[in-house]
Amino acid sequence: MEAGLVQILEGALLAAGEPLSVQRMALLFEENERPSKEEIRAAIQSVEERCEDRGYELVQVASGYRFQVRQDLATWVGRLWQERPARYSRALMETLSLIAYRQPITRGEIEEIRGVAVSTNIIKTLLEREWVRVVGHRDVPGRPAMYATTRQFLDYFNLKSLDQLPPLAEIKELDNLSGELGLELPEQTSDADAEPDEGGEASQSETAAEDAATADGEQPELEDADDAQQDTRTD
Amino acid sequence: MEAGLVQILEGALLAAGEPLSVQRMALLFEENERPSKEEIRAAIQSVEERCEDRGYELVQVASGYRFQVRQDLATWVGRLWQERPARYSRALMETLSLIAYRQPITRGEIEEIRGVAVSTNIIKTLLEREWVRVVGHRDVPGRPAMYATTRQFLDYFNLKSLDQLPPLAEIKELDNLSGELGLELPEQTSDADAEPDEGGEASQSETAAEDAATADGEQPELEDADDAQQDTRTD
Amino acid sequence: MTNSAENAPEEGATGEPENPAADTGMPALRPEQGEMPFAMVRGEAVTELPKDLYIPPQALEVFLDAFEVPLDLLLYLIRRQNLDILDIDVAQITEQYMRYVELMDAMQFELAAEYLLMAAMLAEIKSRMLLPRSSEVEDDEEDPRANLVRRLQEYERFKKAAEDLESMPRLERELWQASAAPPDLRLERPLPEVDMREVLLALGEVLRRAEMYASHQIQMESLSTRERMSQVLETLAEGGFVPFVSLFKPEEGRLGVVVTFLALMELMKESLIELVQTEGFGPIHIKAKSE
Repeated sequence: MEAGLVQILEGALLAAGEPLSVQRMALLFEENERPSKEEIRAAIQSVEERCEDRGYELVQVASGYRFQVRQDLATWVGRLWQERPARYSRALMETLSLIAYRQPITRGEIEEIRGVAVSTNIIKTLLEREWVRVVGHRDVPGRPAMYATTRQFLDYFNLKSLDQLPPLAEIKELDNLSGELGLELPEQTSDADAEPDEGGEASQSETAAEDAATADGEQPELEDADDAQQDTRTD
Repeated sequence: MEAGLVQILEGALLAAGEPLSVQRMALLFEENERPSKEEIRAAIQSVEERCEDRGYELVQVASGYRFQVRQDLATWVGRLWQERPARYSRALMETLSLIAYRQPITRGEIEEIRGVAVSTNIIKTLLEREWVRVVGHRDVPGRPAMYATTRQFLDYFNLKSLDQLPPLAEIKELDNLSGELGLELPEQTSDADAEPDEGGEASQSETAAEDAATADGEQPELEDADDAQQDTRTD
Repeated sequence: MTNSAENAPEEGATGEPENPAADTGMPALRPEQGEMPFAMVRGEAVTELPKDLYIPPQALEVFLDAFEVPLDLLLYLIRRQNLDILDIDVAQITEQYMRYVELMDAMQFELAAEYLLMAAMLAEIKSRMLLPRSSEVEDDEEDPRANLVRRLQEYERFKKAAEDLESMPRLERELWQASAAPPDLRLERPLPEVDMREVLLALGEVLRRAEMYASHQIQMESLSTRERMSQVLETLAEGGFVPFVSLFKPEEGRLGVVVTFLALMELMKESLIELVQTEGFGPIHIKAKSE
């Protein structure tokens, strides 16, 4: 048995227990024996091919490559643990989605869209999981933190980049609003209504901001991993 | 690709993060599909054989089977966790500089100049590094040791003799000095910041090691982090 | 009890009864699907949201929990009429919504501010739509529902995005990072690297600080003298007397002699050495004073 580049990478990838970047793989070698990036990439290719018919595969995620158990084995492998995988409330997932698709975004902006306050616990959980981080502060009164997703978020959801998230649903044009109250809108108003969705967001946001501000209040602190009961309807 | 017994065991062994007993492997299956112990053992045999020429092997330990990275890859795999060299605290650097310029000098004298206590750890570190040594004891109560620099100190800094150190007058012109050397003055508050600003190989691998450490969640402790705390200076 | 099968993403859509008391690892409820189960009332699963407005009072709390936010309830009400959001019938929706809100109230349900706010907004839209429109303002005035519709659409996008995200395979649920035990490692920790400039900077800092203590006078002899002082002390460290002349090395030349002499003077001044001369013009011996 030879300790070739392919074997070394296999060993390192399994020992690391986390994704390894090509850069980090290169640092497994002393300078004088260090393979080139191309050699490493070629070896990664071999490592990948050698997974054929195995219970695991090599995948690339945001922070690098990792061996990962094949998804079609989840039924059996999941039985290793008595505990169920952590569940996240809908409030948390909606907040996470907003951060993922609209980053950088402040808590206030999330609240505008969701129409309710975002509980502190949700933000805390997302930060603790290192799925989101603060990337700056918006230059408005109160200097609210702006949140963005992290590489760990992408790794966790098996993604290489944000591009790989499912596309957001299109917003339909508003020009076919037809009154159900027998109040047909005159034709000429339609062009005023037919705002493209980008343009529409601004005015909508303003209104929602007022709403959010009015409704602003302390949220009940609930366990995030619990069922979806995050919001204020119980207070 | 088939999700056969062999693949399921491979996946489970790699996901488990701990050895799996035959019994536990059996429990991955619903009762009606559960393979016999003999079937499992035969599959384990296959899993083992499929490791030929790989960077890992299946080993049996007291509590069951586990995948393990091949021992002969330790050299490379170990570099995943190679610790970034610690940094000396500023208290240590100041102590060292005083010993160099003011030798032979006792700890008390160093403390007098620095205005704060010098921890035993600093002296110990410098003695262990063989950069300083005791050259005698002052004939005062307590007979304190007098410290001086060593030949190893000169060698490390590539000096033929202490003469080659810049004269004190230059050092007092600190601003000029740092200007000439293109140095940023270290922050007052941080003992670990005095980093040479060269973008060489060393700093590059340090960065990578730092990343690794961060990712592992275990930041290497500074060797004399304690010292930094004992250094009661507040400026 | 196994959970893996239930974890499969497609399970969320099959509409099997879910007992909310048991954490099944399933994706969250999707209340807009009329057939989704959402409650247990007196031991019986309520597998459908009511077609009419009546819902068993005991189920109300659970019912409302199925909705993430007031917008969500609104979306549900609209969907139940098989209407496109764009065809929203504000009057009817408002009525239904208000009846839910009243029902909450009747149950002493602590109403979330957001639900009331939404109710107020609906009422406002409704009243605006009922008002006769003057043809002059008509051009500038958009449909009163437009803002609501935009909010609903925007919310729905992210509600959908959250559902998509929820159903994506993720670590520790459908995916596991593969890992193996590392080999035995002898980890050596490299010693810190130090650049001479760091030493100098540190000294400069000490001196600058020391200057603030007026009482300190830091006089520094030339380094060669200090170095020689250390060397002499080391020579004397073994104890006993050392001949004075043995400390001088002719090969160092005149400068070396001077440096050694200065070092000896300094050592004397600091009371670190003792000079002994037993007779006039006899050999001088030196000894470390403390030894």
